[in-house]
Amino acid sequence: MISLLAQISNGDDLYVAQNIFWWFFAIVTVIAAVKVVTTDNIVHAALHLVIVLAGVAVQFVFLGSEFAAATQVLVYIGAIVVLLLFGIMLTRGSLGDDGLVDTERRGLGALVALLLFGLMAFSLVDGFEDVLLPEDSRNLVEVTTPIDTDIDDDEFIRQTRGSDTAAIGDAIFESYIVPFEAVSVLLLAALIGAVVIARKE
Amino acid sequence: MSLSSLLLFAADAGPALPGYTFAGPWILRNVWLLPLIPALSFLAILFFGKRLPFKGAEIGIASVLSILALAIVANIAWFDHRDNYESEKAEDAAGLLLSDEYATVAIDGEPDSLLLSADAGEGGEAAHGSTAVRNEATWFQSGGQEFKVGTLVDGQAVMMLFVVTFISTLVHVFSTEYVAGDRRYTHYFAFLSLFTASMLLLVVSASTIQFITAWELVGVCSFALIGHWWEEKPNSDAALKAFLTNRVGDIGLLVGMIILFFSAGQTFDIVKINTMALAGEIPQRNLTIAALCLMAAVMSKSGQFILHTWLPDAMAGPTPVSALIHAATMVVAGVYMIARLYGVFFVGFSIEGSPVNPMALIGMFTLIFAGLLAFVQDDIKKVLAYSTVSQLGYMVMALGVGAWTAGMFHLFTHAFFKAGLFLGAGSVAHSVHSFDMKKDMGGMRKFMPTTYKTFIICTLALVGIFPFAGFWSKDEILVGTGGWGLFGGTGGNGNYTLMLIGGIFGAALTGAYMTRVIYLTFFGEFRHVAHHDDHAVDHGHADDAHDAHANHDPHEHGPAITIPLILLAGFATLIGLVNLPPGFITGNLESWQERFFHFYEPSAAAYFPAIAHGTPSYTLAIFASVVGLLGVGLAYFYYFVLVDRKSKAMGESLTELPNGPTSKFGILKAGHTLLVEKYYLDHLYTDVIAGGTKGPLAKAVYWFNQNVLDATVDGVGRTSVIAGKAVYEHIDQTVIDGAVNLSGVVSSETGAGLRKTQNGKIQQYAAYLFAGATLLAGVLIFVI
Amino acid sequence: MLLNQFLLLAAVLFCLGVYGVITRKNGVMVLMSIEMILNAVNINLVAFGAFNGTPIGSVFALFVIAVAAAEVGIGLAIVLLIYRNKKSIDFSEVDLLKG
Amino acid sequence: MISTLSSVLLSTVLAVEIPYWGQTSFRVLGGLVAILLPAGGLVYVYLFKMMSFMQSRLGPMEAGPYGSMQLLAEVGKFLQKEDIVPAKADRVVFLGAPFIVLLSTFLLLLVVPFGPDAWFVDLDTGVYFAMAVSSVSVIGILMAGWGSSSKYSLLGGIRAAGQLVAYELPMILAVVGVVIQAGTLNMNEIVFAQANGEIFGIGVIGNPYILTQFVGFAVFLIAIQAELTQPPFDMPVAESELVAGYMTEYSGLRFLLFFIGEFATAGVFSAIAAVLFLGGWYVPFLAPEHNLYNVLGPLVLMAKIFGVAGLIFWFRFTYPRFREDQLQRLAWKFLIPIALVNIVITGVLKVVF
Repeated sequence: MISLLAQISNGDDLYVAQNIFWWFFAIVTVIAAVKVVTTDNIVHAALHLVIVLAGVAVQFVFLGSEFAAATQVLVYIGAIVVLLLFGIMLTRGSLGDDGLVDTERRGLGALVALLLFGLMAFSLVDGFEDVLLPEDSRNLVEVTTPIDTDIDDDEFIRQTRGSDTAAIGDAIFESYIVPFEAVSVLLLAALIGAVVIARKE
Repeated sequence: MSLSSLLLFAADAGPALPGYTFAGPWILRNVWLLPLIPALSFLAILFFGKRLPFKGAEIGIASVLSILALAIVANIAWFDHRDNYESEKAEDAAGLLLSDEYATVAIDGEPDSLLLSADAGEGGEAAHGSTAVRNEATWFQSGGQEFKVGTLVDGQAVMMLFVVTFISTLVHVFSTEYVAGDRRYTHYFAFLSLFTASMLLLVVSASTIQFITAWELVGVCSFALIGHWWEEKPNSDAALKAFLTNRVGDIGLLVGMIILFFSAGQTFDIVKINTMALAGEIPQRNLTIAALCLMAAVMSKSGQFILHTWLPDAMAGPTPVSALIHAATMVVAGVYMIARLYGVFFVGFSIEGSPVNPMALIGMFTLIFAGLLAFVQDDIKKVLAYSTVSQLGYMVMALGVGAWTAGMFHLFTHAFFKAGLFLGAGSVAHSVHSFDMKKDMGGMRKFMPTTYKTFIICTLALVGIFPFAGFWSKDEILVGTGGWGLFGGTGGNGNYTLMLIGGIFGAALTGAYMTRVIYLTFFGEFRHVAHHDDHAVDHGHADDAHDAHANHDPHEHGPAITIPLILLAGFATLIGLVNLPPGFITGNLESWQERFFHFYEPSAAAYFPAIAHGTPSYTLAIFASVVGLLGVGLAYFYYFVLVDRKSKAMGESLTELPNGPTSKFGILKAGHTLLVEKYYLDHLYTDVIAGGTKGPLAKAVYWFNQNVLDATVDGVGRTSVIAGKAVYEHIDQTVIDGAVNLSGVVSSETGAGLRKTQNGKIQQYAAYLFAGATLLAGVLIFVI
Repeated sequence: MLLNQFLLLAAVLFCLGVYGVITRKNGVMVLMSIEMILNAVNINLVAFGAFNGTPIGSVFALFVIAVAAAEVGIGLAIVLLIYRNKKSIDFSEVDLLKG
Repeated sequence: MISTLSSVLLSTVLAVEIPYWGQTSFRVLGGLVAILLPAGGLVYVYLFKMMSFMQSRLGPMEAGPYGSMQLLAEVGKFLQKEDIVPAKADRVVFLGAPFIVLLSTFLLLLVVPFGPDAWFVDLDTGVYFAMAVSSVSVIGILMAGWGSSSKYSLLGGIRAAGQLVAYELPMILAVVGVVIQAGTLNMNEIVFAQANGEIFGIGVIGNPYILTQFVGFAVFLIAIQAELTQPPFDMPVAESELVAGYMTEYSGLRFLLFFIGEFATAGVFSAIAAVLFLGGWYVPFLAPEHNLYNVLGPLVLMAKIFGVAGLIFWFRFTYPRFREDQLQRLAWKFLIPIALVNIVITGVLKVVF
């Protein structure tokens, strides 16, 4: 709220529609996140987690990283949550509330979380008070059609938005090829490890 | 592609630094073929080997023959390049073959001062380039750092290419008969190929990271081959021991290479590291530490004292593999690394102008102590193994005293006669199904004349008898220690008198233990008794494969075994002549003398230190030979005269005198036991270092506690009792006791409280973790 | 838009995740809370990437997502193992480490 | 499609400035049309008519002339049924599930281009986005299976989820070949790449990727068949084993939603297949930049959709059901390796040529 007010009072460029939608999605995300950690029904928690993950994907879109957003949906919602739901359904048969899903440490948890948030919020507000994100730098890019066609009159030029996908691809496969390979090895190891751990004798 | 086009100078210009060029004969720019071919052969044998008529051996032999041919071509091309580099440059300058840009760089980049400084020591050698040929490509880049792979070909590289491929070829051929019928025949050849490929990759490496990769690959292959018959516990233990001991050194390698990487301005480039080290652009301190770390790697890989213990155990592998490991591949990797990064070692250890340095010292100790150990081994391969350790000591010592050429020349000659010895030992063992000289050999000269003759020749070479190969290289090492005035020598890089004495003493030792081996193996009477069952497994052969041998005398083998032996014996005889000292026999014929030095030492390169070369001296050569012969003579007297006479008297083939000197004199007996126990090094590692903390150390501490600390405490106690009584009555009871009780209560209550936090619930720990992190971050933000 | 909008939202998610990790008994729920923590970190990565105008933030967010997938796989396998041994996925019963 | 078309018409022909909300409502309208028209058409043409002829069923021929009103009759029937929620059901989850499935379909449609300028969203990550949102439907199905509080539903839900997750991989991998060849993820760019492409130097019909990516096309078709949980991949809803799988407890409007979802998804997947492999809205002999495509494109694409859907439904009506283990084996041991090999070969050829 402080930030929005600051933005308004500063009279900076206000993207009204964007901001309204941002607040809408942020509030939905936070409410769902609260439900994830408070609800007594484990399936509901997982479904709320879907909302949180989708909300984070929306944040990625706001930040102009479509590729990360799509990956978020593909991997988190399409795979991880499904895996979690599988885990739930395979280990618990009952429907409805699961009774005691929380420990007696609610107070401690709340205290730690609040302390942490207070500290983070203070340092963030202190550090990046009114820093604005740069405007979407992906301006329109002119793309001539790949191969010349029969049209003689004026060369057809379509406009498309510049892409972060290509930039991400370049970054991964040029500068960060070693982490990339490491991640692939990690995934393989995790695959084998999961099979070994979960396999019946 | 015809030979001439292989040798042709080709234009592939790139920016060149002093000391190397990106242009050169085709074969020298494309030596990556050499490691590639056996690597492909490895895969081919693994995938298709079992289905082929010769179970994959044919692929291995074909690949190794082809790379031998390539290596020979590379050597010829290198000779041409070495001698005609000046004219090549002239052609470049004329713009016949190269772009102008390259020509200028090549000429500007090689200032005359560099050439001259290298020439100063050896007086009159023509100012040839001996410029290394290089080829490289970017492997990958990460975080702004480019990782390059490439080949760096200079004299030492082409020399090693020839040695590795030649020995490997003979080992391949030898193996076809030696491991015939083995249950993992195909895998054996696959790993031989990979072993060769790894070593070749190591040889041509242009960057340290590539070097480390190849180094580790060599280690893996040796692990696989030493443990080839892993069904028996000792074999797999030996493989593990070799691997783990090498890991110890590899830490040194990694640390050293990382130090060099950062010291030389973040580069893996071997040439650049050397150049910077020599130009004084890297602090001396860094170089010394890096050289010490690398020395650890050399000690483990090249079996230097005290990390040599894996090498004799590694005899568990098949004998041809031992030959390959000891002659050409694994153990010389360490020596090769010193030679490759010689600038680092030269500056780091201040080799020039000093009387002693760690490398020379380690080498000298190794050569003497390993030589002593060779006396008490019954296993013929173990004697040879300790002999290798000893000879490696020579090489390391030579490099340590700055006699680069001598060290590499010894590596070169040693490869041939040691391979010959190992293959000869393998040939004998193949006949008697055992490696035990005392139990199962004796009198073999009658059964195996070819093996006997070649073994004798290789022994002569090893002992350093004129004119066999070992004589020349060993003499050159002794010369290189720095011209001891007594023998009239001059030059050298320092005044390494101690090393000279050690080297001469080592020669005597070598002569003595080799005489012992010869007597025990080839003379006396055949001692083989019919306990064939124990030994069939030593080979890893299926029993039925050797039933034919079981009950009759040993005999000579087929050509697959004898031809390599004969070839190696021939080389052991003649190869020393490639580095005749100036003026010896050849008079003033310069083109006949010091060919090895001429072609293989990178004498004019910017990445190589300007080392000085000693002048050979007849006195020294004769003295060293006499000392060596003295060792031979003593052993001869003991075995061929005393033991022989005694055994004839007793009517059985003895292996030592029943009550010889070691059982008579206490000191000798103790020494003997020390040697049998290998200086207790294995005990040091397994019992003291590993078991020490729980057993003896605890006892020692307990004793110390009881007798020293307690006594002190008691004494202090008694005196304080008197004082205490006084204090007790006045202060203690009231003030102190109260405080003590209070603190006791406090800590007990606190403990009881804190105990609850240790409840094993991970999430609670997580809560503490987050809370602690929050607090710390808070301190960081608000306070600091 | 303000950079802080995103960072504060991420902070909220992070703290809720921490709360979940501390309070939840059920193993799967703990895993979900960890996912929320990772997502909060991802928002930060992408936000700073956008702030600096480089794709590197997204690149590392992708790496985090991939690692998270591996982590959930292993985590669920462990939870299944606990379930098989204890017939429950209640983390408060897994306390053999107590002092 | 309709939206852009209309806006073009309105702004150029009628010179009307359309406000933002107007454009948005046009988009929603266009989306509904683009979902419902193919869905209804497919149901009518293939399910009612083609299947009846193939299997000699007499059903859909009474309502209206030649049974032409059958579709409306069916919809009417479902609408008047009671919307029952089982007593023990997890109410919210149960009620929400069909909408999640339908949401996935709508999101899929977003990135399909109907003409050079006729699209809902021209996403830079088009294909990738489509693959991502197609996985959302799994959540809906698991919700339905869980929320019904019935063992048939739960089993059906888990089966469906396992199947969908397994076949998502070959589907994505099959698409990668096309992406490599086109060099872009943007669906419209893929159409342009096909329209302007050449095969062996012949560019008359462009280069529909079915010619080079026929392996990918086959894998893609099999995978979407499984994604649609229809025969021969219909274990999740196999009536002889699980009554109706995850749909067992649904009735009335919500059952209809699942039903529409299934056929609409078939239509959208066909559209994606048509765009990726058959050249999308492009027809040969008419340059892809021609303005006519904004009107002609949707029709062309619709024709291609019906063509691909015809194949899909042909398989549906003629093949018997797989067993669960056969289904998984087909995915993991056959389709995925083939798709991977296809990727490798495509990559190599892309670099070579």
